[in-house]
Parts: sequence; structure tokens; C-alpha cells
Amino acid sequence: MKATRRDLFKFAAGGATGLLLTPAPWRLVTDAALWSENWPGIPKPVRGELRTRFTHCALCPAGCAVKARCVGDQPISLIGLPGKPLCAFGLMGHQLPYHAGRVRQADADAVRAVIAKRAANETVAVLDLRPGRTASWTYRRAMAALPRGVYLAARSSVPAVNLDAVKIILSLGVPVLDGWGTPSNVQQARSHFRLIQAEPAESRTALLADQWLKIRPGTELELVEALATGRGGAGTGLNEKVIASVANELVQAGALFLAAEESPSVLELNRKLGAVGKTIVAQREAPVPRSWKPAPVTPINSVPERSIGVLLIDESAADSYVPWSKLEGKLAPDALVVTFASSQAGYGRQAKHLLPTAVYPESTGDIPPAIDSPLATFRLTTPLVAPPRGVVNPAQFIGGLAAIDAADALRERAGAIHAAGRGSVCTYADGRSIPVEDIQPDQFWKALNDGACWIDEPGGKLLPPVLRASTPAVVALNWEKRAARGPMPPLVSKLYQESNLRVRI
Amino acid sequence: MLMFGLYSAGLCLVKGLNQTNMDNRFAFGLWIFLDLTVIALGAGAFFTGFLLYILKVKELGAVINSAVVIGLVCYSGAVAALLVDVGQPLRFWFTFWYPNVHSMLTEVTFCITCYLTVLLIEYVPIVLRNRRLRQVPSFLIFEFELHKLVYVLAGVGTFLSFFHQGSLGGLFGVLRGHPFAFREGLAVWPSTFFLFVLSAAAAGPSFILLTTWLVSKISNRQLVRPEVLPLLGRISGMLMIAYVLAKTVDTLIWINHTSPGAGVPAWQYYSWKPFGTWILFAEIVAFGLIPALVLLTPRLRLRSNWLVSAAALTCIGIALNRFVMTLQTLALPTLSFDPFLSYFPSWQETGTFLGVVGFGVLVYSFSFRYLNLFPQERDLEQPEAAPVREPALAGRY
Amino acid sequence: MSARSYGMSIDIDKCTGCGACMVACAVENNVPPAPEGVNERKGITWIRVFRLDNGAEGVDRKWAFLPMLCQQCGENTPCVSVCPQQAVQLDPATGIVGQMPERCLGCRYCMAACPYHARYFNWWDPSWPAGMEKTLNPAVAPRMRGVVEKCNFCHGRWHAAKARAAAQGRRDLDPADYVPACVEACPTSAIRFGDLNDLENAPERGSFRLLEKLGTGPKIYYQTQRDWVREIAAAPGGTERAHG
Amino acid sequence: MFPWNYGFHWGAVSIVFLGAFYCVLTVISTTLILALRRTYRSAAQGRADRIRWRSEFQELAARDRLCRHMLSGEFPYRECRNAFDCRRCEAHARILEKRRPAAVAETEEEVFGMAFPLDRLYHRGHTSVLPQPDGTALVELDELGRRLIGVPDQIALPQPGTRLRANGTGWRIRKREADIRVLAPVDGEVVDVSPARGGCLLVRPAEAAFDHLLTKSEVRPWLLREMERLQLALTAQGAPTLADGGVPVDDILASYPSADWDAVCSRMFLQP
Repeated sequence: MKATRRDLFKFAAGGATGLLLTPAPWRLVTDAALWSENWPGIPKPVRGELRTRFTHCALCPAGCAVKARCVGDQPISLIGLPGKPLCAFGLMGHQLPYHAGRVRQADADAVRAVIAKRAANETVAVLDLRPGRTASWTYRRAMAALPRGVYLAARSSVPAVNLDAVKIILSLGVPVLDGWGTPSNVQQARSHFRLIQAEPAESRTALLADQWLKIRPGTELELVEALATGRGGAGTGLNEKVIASVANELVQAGALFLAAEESPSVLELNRKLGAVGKTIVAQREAPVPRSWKPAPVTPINSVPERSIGVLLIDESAADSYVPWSKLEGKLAPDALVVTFASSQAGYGRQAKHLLPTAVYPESTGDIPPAIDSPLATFRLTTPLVAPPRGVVNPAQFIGGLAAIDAADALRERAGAIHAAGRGSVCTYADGRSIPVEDIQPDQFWKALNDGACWIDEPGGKLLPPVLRASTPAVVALNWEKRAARGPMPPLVSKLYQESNLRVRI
Repeated sequence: MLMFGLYSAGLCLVKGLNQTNMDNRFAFGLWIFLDLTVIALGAGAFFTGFLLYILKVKELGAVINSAVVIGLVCYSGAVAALLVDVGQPLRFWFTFWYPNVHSMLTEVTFCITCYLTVLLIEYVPIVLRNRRLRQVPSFLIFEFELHKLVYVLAGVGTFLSFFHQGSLGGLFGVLRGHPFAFREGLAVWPSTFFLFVLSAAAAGPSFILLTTWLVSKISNRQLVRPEVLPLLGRISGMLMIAYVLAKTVDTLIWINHTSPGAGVPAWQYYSWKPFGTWILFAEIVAFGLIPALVLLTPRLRLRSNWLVSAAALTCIGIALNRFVMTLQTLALPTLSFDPFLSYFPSWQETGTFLGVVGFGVLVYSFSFRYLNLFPQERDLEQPEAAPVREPALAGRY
Repeated sequence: MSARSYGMSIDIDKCTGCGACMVACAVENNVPPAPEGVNERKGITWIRVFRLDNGAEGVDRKWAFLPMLCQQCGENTPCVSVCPQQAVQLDPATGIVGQMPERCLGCRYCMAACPYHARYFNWWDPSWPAGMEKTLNPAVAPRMRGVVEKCNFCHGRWHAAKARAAAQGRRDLDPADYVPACVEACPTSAIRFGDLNDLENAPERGSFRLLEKLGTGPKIYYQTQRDWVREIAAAPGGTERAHG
Repeated sequence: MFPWNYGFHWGAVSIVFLGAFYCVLTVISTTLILALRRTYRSAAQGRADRIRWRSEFQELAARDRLCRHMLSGEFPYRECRNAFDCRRCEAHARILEKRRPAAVAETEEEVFGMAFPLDRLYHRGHTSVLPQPDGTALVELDELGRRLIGVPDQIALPQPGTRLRANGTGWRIRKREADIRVLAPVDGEVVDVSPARGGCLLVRPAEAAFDHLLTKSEVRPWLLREMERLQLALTAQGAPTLADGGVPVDDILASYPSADWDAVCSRMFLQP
């Protein structure tokens, strides 16, 4: 017994020492370390040839030019052009297709069949949340073709702002410094305009503005009245002195008014202050083919109650929203609501069907001129990555309802622009700017697809915007509102979650 | 409790440290605090050994075994907690492979591992003295021979302990980024280095005193001669008073020179509730000076309840000091625009903590049950029977 | 190549707190989006924009935004000396404090040492939504769980610039060739980057550094014309109007 | 850690630090190796028994280590320093010279009704030695020892020719759970063995010096002491005290079935 036990120990000890002399243990620890270095589940970034491609950011109406660094065909980072930087959200645009709440599958054909059946004898309405696109024109043509088609635009009249001429801005809750205009333009102009923000909430713009008028919620128009007439305004919660001094300032500087909701009185005041025609002008659109027969833009307020049988909402690119409460009343009792979106966040909650759409930078389309560009522009956003199977192109879908083939709409319009022969096209790859007449149509089209922007020539006087009846759209969303309503790239967690730079609403 | 501890630790190892409530500001939490405290309390092992084998204070032979076991328990517990605490436990050996000799943590790691081995070796004879094991002659002889060499180990242990106890203090003393903890010092070591050595040496005997008292209460047996505990108390008291004095001087220098030098007036630290100046007072006076004085007053020292409570106060004082050094340091903001943070350990952390404690208790009680931790115990058994008379031949002597 | 000392000068008054730098940084350096339930205390943002306010209430309240990143301390760098295994090193050639994640033990001692809280620990396994890993930057390796990481002035870009310089037979790299992602992305060009030894990058007069008195020699300089901002930013040790 | 590791640079600090580290390592390892070598050496020299006795003697409670001369009242208090081996004890030698021959000419002590014939010498491990005319000596358990064990379950006697060492293992007895090593009273060589009466050996002593064993007048006080210890051991087992004055029954175990006999015997046969 004793002997064996001792032998056992001897053996163990000898074995241990022997093992230490063999490379085995060292090898083992080294391997352990290596394993801990490429921990399971850590993706290996794909290497490959680096390429640069250009497109336009479709996240907001600013439509900034984008320079994409790609490995093969996969963009790995986006950046603006020199002097035309992107905002935080534009920088992560290439990751938008991977956002968590994305809807990918739906039975488009079934939905199409249902709509087609009802379209025969019911009112079909399209709600366009980003008017002025070629897609918008497709909708208008389709609605014109349908027996009882109605085209609803979130914003009826789209005024443009001539920032260069602006000396002072009084903004009624417009996020001037947070997702309103083209970041670079606003940034450059910021040095020469004074910003007065009238807003109940403590928004970023309010706190970065030169002056913040903390008014009571819903008293924007009262403030306008008070400024216009010099009377009243007690309801806003501001004292008369403040209002008087502001009014005084405005009169002297010939200020510009911006309103979150379009209203006649605001435009009226702008006109009174001489802003209209100088700093606030009519939005100009790029030429469209004469063959296109559009339906008129129907203001939502003038739609009869409970008349809409089928409501199609294009959320694939949304700059402004019509509150659901305003839409609800217009719907017939058994109305069919279909929304084209990539996530449930927006109207998806109320719609019966949600048809998944491609998101930037998968989608193909054009971006209407930015609010701060008085000149007409034409810019394409071209897919940097291929859209997943099963996504629907809203323009082609709705065009299809009226037997309109919208597949080539963009190209047709580009043709029309080229035919008009005005303006010039500046290509981003080489930064050159060529007059349209010096270049062939197909070169023009190719240039636009490789990242170029057509800009109308400055000539011609700036027309005052046509005033239409007010529409209840909520325009000019700041990024917090966008984040709440629409899809956002996963990395927004850096801004909203991992730091308290921004506050999710 | 042990199971729960293992489960929590397992969670932290498998799922990662997101299980804890630590964060980027509170990079250290309950565990580091635990380690520092436990190691300070475990200092009894080296200090008793030092006194007994190097300075030949024979009376301490009564508690040396118990001291060694306590030391072993504390250190192994601390190392276990550390292994859970680091993000990549598989890489523990990197510290030995690529040591950055300027880092206090390197020093700590090296010393603690060495000292743990020393403690293990010192523990071997105690184990081998078990009656059953002693039946094996080779064990018997080995124990005997090893015991003759134990003073060498005691010497090494003292050396190692001195350095890692100090380095543990250094850990925070060198944090230039935290004016609250940063101290200038002698040579390469900040003053906290020496303060920690002193405080650990002071706390060690107190903790042994405490455990001995506790064990004898629980087992209601008399384990050591009555004069031993007061002796421990006296040693602890003398060191404690020295520590308190040193600490006071250091604090004054810090308040008037070091901290303003870093651009922060010292009052600012204490403007953050709940860490008012009371914590400074508690640390130095309530849990420092008072027990020291009690332990140094012979009359009080001989009253066991005074003695024990003073020892307890000392231990609490040291724990408080470690708490201040670890958690308060991290809680205080350094930049003007970062907030004062508070931190509360998650149940996984607490579980691991309890697990370590449970492990300690288990090992100690097993050792107490099967090994002879208190050699004097046999001598102190009181015969309950009446002295034997011998009726037949009574009055013969 | 002559020894450089790269640094930044940040104009607080220009910063609008848009967060472009934070996003660009995360994109460039393959920092994953946060898992559920992560807050600003456990998140990973190599550069983080802090929000200061002047403490006033209502309409008088003003904001300032202060981008905070690793300050690349040049003198007795707190994190370098404490790392037990040389996972943090100050590169004498560039003055950049480098972090080696594959060497890091995850003891977080460096985080405790950093007065700027500019170091971040991987509390979670890095994970990207399905498909998003395709968008990772091949120049930077993602970090594993349980290690510390921080800003290194886009080291990948520095290597690339060196490679280009070498390819063109230049010994020195062209300043325009090496620009960190945050600098490139800043819409208001509030962040300037360069070799502090060069005259054009030398910090302007009146610019200050954070916690200068600690004597860690940070290489990030800040400017502001607003007194309250300077007062808050320059003051060490936390104030009541802390805004995390 | 090693000069060839990445990131290693020679510097005062690293040299000092690593130097210290390696010193510590060497010290620890040499200590261990030394201990092991000595272990093997002493094991080879078969000094196990001596060492065991030494360490066990240290383990004995102080009151079990009393000097025989204290028992016989020549010292007020004195603990034995030579592990009950009076042959090297100069104090013992001195006392023997001073001591006048014992007046009492009794042939037998009778303690608690146990007979301890004085023609033999007693070892404190409860063995007795009866020198034989032919120079050998008869070694067996004494009365108390025998009564403690009663009828042994099993006896392991050494082979004739085995060398015994004083205070080393004489023979082993199993009784109930108790495994008792009976300490050999003398150095010598076993000539003959018999299992009778709890085992007895015929031993040829190495030298005929028996003065480390108890004789004549020392026997009674020692035995009284032993009875005390026995009682203490029994009471420690929670057994009722010895029937006062009553002569212990023949088989003490039988009368204390509950007692942990291992503990009692180990106490009485001096093996903690």
C-alpha cells in the first residue's frame, strides 16, 4: 500500500516536471491566447480593391453629394465632397439597409390585385411625403389616368429660401440648424444671419440660436399676428417688450419668416416684410417631358370627408408627415390603406398593408431641389448596394395600377432636361462643370448616374411663391423626429444611446 | 453560497463582464475593493511569521498555523476574484511574459503569485501534521524537515508581502489622473505604498485576534493562552498608532501641497455627497486613532470585549481606507463636466463576492476541524473530573 | 522619418454637436453599435461630444459642445506606465498613445488611470446586425470582448499614408494624406489636426488644454471665445452643472 | 520576462525587478529541494521512528511531558526536554548520584488493585521490561496497558531479528477502532515473540543501560498520574468518571462502550 502510494506521487511529480520540459504546456497557453485574440464570432472585414463612387444622399431633402469608399461593390464609408460635408446621419447612410426594424417580405401581387379591384369604382389617393420628385410626377400621371385618382402632397407649395440674401431669420419651430437645409449652405450662411427661434421646446436649434423665444405650445400664429399688428401676443407667454423689440428688429432687417406649418399669415407677413421675392422665392422644378399629363395637386383639406377608398402612402422617402388624425377623417369607412415603407415605424402602424421598399443607398430616384436652393436642380441617388429580393418600387407599382411604365421615367426626364438645354452639369469625380448643350444626351445620363448634379442657370428673376390653401403637414422634421418615425442606421446608438449628445423622443 | 458564487462567476466568465454593474468610469468595483481589503487582512500571515521566526516572538507560535491558513484563504480568494475580474483571464500569463516593470500592478501580480506559493508551502506541514497522514513515514519526515526550514520561507514571505502590500497602495497612489488618490512619494513609490504596508501589518494581527476569538466562541473551546490575544492587540495597536500618525502627516501634505498642485482644492472632493469630510474623520480617528489607543491601554486591552471591539474597529478602518482608495477615487469626477457617479454591484458581482467568502470560511473550518491550528489547545483542556483519590491506600503520601 | 508629435486643436465655438465625428469614428474604426440596454456609461465612443451648458434656466440657457477623445498625453502618460503588460505604448515617432487589444488583459487599470475617461472597455462581444459586417473597414481589426480600446488618431490611416509615401519614395508623409476620420467628417471644421511641431499647426494663443495642471501634457488643444465655456472646460474636479 | 520576449528592454528597473523575482524563485525552489533531499536521506537512514517520536513528543500536551523527577517530587515543575530519553539527560544523571537507595523494599506496587511488580522497569508508554539472566529482556505491556486493551482483536508482532529503537514502534495492536503502536522501551534486537497477554517480545538490548526507564519508587506517582490522565481522557470522551475508588474492571473498554477508544489509547500510549 505504502509503496504504491509513494510510487503514485513519484509518478505524478515526474510526469509534471517532464510535461514542463515538453513544449506542450507552452504551446497550450499560446494557443489559448491566440484563440482569445480571434474570439469566435468576431467578423473578419473583407479585403479587396478600394474604389470610389459618387451618389446623392436621399435621407433628407438636402440631397448632399456623397463620395463612397467601397471595397469591391460594398461601400465601407461615406464622406461629403470638399466644402460640402455630410451630417452625422449621412455618414452612416451606407449602413441603413441593415437597421433592425426593417420589413423585407410582403405579397405585393395580392395587394396589387385588391387595389386594382377597388380602384375601378372607388377614389384612389396617393399621399406623397416628398413632392417634386420624378416619382411624384409618376403618381400624378397615374392618378390622372385612374377614373377617380387623387394626388395628395404633404406640402402644397414648396417655397425656396435664398440663404445668401438672408440677414435675420425668425423661425417658428423650424430646426434650422438640425436637419433643415443643406448643412454646408446653412453653415456658411450662419455667419451672416441672425437666428431667432420661437419654439416651446428646448430644441437644439433653440439653444444654439442667437435668441430663443420660449412661447407657449400652439401659439406660433398668435406670435405672428402680434408681430404683424404690434398688438396682442399675451397668449404666447412673452412680454410685450420682447415682442416689440423683435418686431422692430425684423422690420429693420427685412427678415425672413420660417414656419413649421405652412400658413397664409406667415407668407403674408413675409410679403409685408419684403422677404418674398428676395429671400423667400418659389421653388423651381427641373423640366419634365411634355407628354406627361399630371393630375393636379389636391390640398388635403379640400378632400371631402370619408371619400377616399384606397389610400397609398409613399414613405420610402419622407421629409414631412401629415398627422394621422388629419387623414383619418378623409377615409371611407372600409378604406384600404397601403403604405410603402421599409419599417413599421411610420404609417405602418395604421396601414392595412405595408409594402417593403428599398432604402438609401439601395434605391434609385431623384431628389427635389433642397429648400435652400432657389435654382432648379436634378440629382440622382443611384444604388450603391443591390436591394434585397421582394422590395417594391412605389413609383413602378402605382404607375402599374394605371398601366404606366415608370421604369424609364428618370431617363425620360433627364432627356427633357437635356432637351431644354439650360444649365450645366457638374461631375463630382473630376469636379468639372459642363454646360448641358456641350454634351450628348447619353453622356448626360451617364454623368448623372456616375454622380453629377444638373443646376439650372441663375438667370431669370426670382418669382414669389404661389400661396395655396394651407395643408396640415408637419414639414421640416429635425433628426429627433426622423429617428422616432423612420428607420435609422444601427450606429445611431452612438448618438442616442451610448452618449447623451441627442435625446430620443 | 459557494454554488451561487460559482454560478455568478461562471456567468461573468462566459457571458462577459456586462453581467456586472461596472462601467467605463467605474472600471473597478466590488471585486477590487474585496481584493485589497482581504489581502490587507491576510497580512497577518506574513507579519506573524516575521515576528515569530525572524524576531523570535515565541508566544505567537500559538496562532501561527491559524495565521497561515487565514493568509492562504485570503490570498487564494483574492486571486480567484481577480481572475474573474479581468476581461481576458486566458491571458493572465501575459503579465509574466511581457511584464511592464514600471507598473505597480505587475509588481502586485508577481509578488502575490510568489507569495501564494510560499503560503501553500507553509500550509503543507500543517496539513501533514494530521494524525492519519502522519502514519506515512515519508510525509512525516518531509513535514519535519520542511518545518526546520520554514524560517527561510517566512523571510521570503515577509519580503514579498512588504512589496505587494505596498504596491497595492501604489496602485492608486500613482494615479496622476486622479488628484484625489495621487501622492508624491519616496524614490519610485508614492506615500500610499508605505501607508498600505503599515496599515496591512496593523490590520493583520487584529484580524487574527478577531478570528481566534470568534472560533473559540463558536467551538466554545479555549484555543490559546489568555496572554496571547492581548499581545496581538498590543502589536496591532502599536502599528496602528504609527499608521495613524503617518496617515495624518500624509493627508496634511496632500491637502496643502499635492492636491492644489494638481489644480484641485481638496475641499472639492468632499463637496460630493455622500462622501463628506466625515469619511476622512471616520477613517483616521473613529476607526484609526480610537482603536489604536484602546489597544495600547493595558487595562482596556485585558478586557476581552474592549480588545475584540477595538480589533474589529481596526479591521473596519482598514476596509474603509481601501474603500476610499478604490471606489471613492473612481466616483469623484475629474473633468468639470462629468458627473459624480455612484455604483451599486450587480447580484452577479455580489454572488462572486459571497462565493469567495464562503470558500474562505469553508477552507478555514475544514482546517480547523482536521488540522491542529492552535497547538496550545491541548494544554488548555481543563480536567473536569475531581482529582483522583485512592481509597485503599489513602494518606500514603 | 523625423519624430512627430501629432495633436489637435478644437474650436468649441464652431462645434454644433451634430455628432458627425462620433459616427465617422465608429465607422472608420469598426466600433459596433450598442446592444440593447447599453447606456452612455458602458458604450464605446472613441470620440464623444459632451454637452456643456451655462447653468442658466429657460431662454438664457446656452449650450456648448466639447468633443472629447484620447488626449494623447505626452508627458508621464498615465495609462502607459500602469499597464502591467505593455499593451499601451507611446510611439516616440508619432507621439500617439497606442493600444494593443490583442495584448490587453482587460484589467482596466488604464481606465482607472485616465483622467479624461477616454478609454473604453468591451463589455460585450462585438456584434453587428446581420449583413452589416460587410461594411466593416478592412484597415482596422475589430476588437474582442474583454479588452480596452481608445482613440489612436486612426492608426489604420496613418499606416496607409506611410505605405503611400513609401510607394512614392517619399520619406515623410504628406500632411494632407493623413487625416483622422473625425477631422475629415467635421461639417464645421471645428477640429484641426496635424504635427504640433509644424508652425501652421502650432496651438493658437489663448487655447487651453483640459486638466493641464495634472502635468500629463495632453496634445489636444481647445479654443473658445465664450468665457463661461472656458471657465467650465478649464476647471478641474467637477462642478454642480455637470452634464455628463 | 526573458530578454528574447517582445517588448523587453534592458533597463535598471527591469534588471532590479526581474533580478529580485528570480532570486525569490531560486530561494523558494532551493528550500523545497533541500527539504526533499533531506527527507530522502533521513528516510534512507531509517530515522523515521526517531523523528516520529520527536515530533509526536512535541505534540504531547505539556502536562503529558512532565519529567519523571517531577512526578517523584524532586522538582516542583519540570518538563522533559529529551523526549523521555533520560540517557542523555545530565540533570537525570546528577539526580541519580544524589539519590539515596530507596528505603522501601517492597516487591510490588498495588495501584487501584493493579499489580506492578518492582523487579521490572517501566516505560511511560505502558510497557515493562524484565531483564533476564541471559542478558536478554522480556518486554510486554504493563498491567494498565493490558487492561486498557483487554483482549486485542489483532496483534502485529515484529519478526525475530528486527532491530527496535527506544520510543520507536515496538508492535502494533488493533482493538475496536483503535490502532495502537506500542512504543518499544529499549534499543535492541528481537529474539523471540509471542502474542500472549497482548503481545510480549524477548529482546537482546543494545546496551544494558535502562536508566531511562522508571523504577521502584517512581512507579507509584507515575501510575497515579497515569490514572488521572486516563480519567481525563475518558471524561473528554464524555464517559462517566471512573467508579470512584472502585477497581477498574478487567476490560476497561467494555465498561465504556461509547468512548472513542482510539483517542483514549492514543493518549495513554503517548501518540497524539
